[in-house]
Amino acid sequence: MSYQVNGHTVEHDEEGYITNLADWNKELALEIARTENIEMDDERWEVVNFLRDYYEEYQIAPAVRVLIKAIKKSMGPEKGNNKYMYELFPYGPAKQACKIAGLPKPTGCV
Amino acid sequence: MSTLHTVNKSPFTNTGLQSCLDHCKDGDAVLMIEDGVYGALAETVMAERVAGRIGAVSLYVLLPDAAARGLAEKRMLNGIAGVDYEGFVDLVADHDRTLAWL
Amino acid sequence: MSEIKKFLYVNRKAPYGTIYALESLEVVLIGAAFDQDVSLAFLDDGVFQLTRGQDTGALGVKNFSPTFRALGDYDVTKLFVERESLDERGLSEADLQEIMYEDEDDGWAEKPSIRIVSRAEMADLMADQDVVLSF
Amino acid sequence: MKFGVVISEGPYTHQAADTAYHFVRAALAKGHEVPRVFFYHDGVNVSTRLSVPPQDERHIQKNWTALAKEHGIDLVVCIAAAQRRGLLDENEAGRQGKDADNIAEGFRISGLGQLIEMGIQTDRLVTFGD
Repeated sequence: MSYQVNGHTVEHDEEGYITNLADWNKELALEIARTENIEMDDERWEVVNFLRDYYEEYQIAPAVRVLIKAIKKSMGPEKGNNKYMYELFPYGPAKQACKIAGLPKPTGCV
Repeated sequence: MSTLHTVNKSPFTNTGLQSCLDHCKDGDAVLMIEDGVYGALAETVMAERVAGRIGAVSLYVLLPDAAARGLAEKRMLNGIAGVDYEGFVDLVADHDRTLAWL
Repeated sequence: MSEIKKFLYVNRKAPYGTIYALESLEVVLIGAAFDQDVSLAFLDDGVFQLTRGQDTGALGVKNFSPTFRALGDYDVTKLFVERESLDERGLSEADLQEIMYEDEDDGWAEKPSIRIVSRAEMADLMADQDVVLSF
Repeated sequence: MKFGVVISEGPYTHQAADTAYHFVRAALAKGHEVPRVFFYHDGVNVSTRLSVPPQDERHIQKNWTALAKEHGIDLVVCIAAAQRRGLLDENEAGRQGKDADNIAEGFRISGLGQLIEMGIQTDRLVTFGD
């Protein structure tokens, strides 16, 4: 299973998470978003970029509540809440936004 | 309020027993299991340090593990009590928490 | 789940040689969602988990030391490090990475999560727990 | 009293799974409850139903399966540790696109939250490992 971007083939797993995290680029993110029926706009890019920065700094994809708290702190309470996040990513920011951001699949441990 | 400490490593290859003895408080219990039972031996380089805590701390050895290793009770330090698995269970129940020195 | 218990994670092993340090951290991150009173203890070789300058690039193994710095976001803010264990290994507090948390109740003021304690204080901490998980 | 048990080392290499087994049997015999045993680190390897020890050795997995069945013990295998080490139930095998599963009867794969929950809900937690 793979995404096709600009003539390149990028492998992904059963659920659409890319196999090799180094394969990520913005065009790929747009392609993943398309398969998730999500139109990427500035607000969604803001979250995706935030996730990538968080992963770069801490080497983990944050839990949803941590993501929302962190966004609340950096972007204010009107964006740092569940309702806003689920409006942007209806199937859940952890699942969809992480997939588009090219982060590892959340282990779903709880 | 007291703690049961379990030690499962030989004190001759691992600092677990030493660290446990350094951190257990008077009234605590230390149970040596698995390869930890070698810590109960008399006449070793560890014996003095272990014997020094007997009295303030209750020391136990898990007998099935000692027997498996051919460790006769007469080779052990005086003041270390032997328990079987039922005794292990009682020690866990009788102390407020169990801390494993892995 | 109204009862709040005191959980202590005891870390006595160095990172990378075995998986215990990493899988301990994974429990801490998941456990944070349960709103218990969480403390982390670093003693013996466990203090090596927090040293600065870890670079796993040549191993092809993930460097998880930056993840400790995310613990504040998970409301895990009590990392107790034993002074004697540092001394015995030729380390001082300056050899450890800086781990801060932001106190939401104090205008997001930055505060250090690492607390250096004596061996006796570490023993007191251990004796004051409901549940102890060893790694 | 309610005991929670953690097994964090693999079978046959290390004694942890054996010691834990004898401990749990003794606890049950004395009238205590052991609602759950949690398998973590290499301890997850206890749960494979594909192990075939020689006939004159104890069968660690079968012993646990039988004990759990007799006493209603919830044998939980950590999903994150299991996935790393190739332990999958039918459901996970499908989700991960694998062609086989290998979890023995009586064991179930679940999250680390089950470990924390066990710590909250039991009176004592005992760890067997390396």
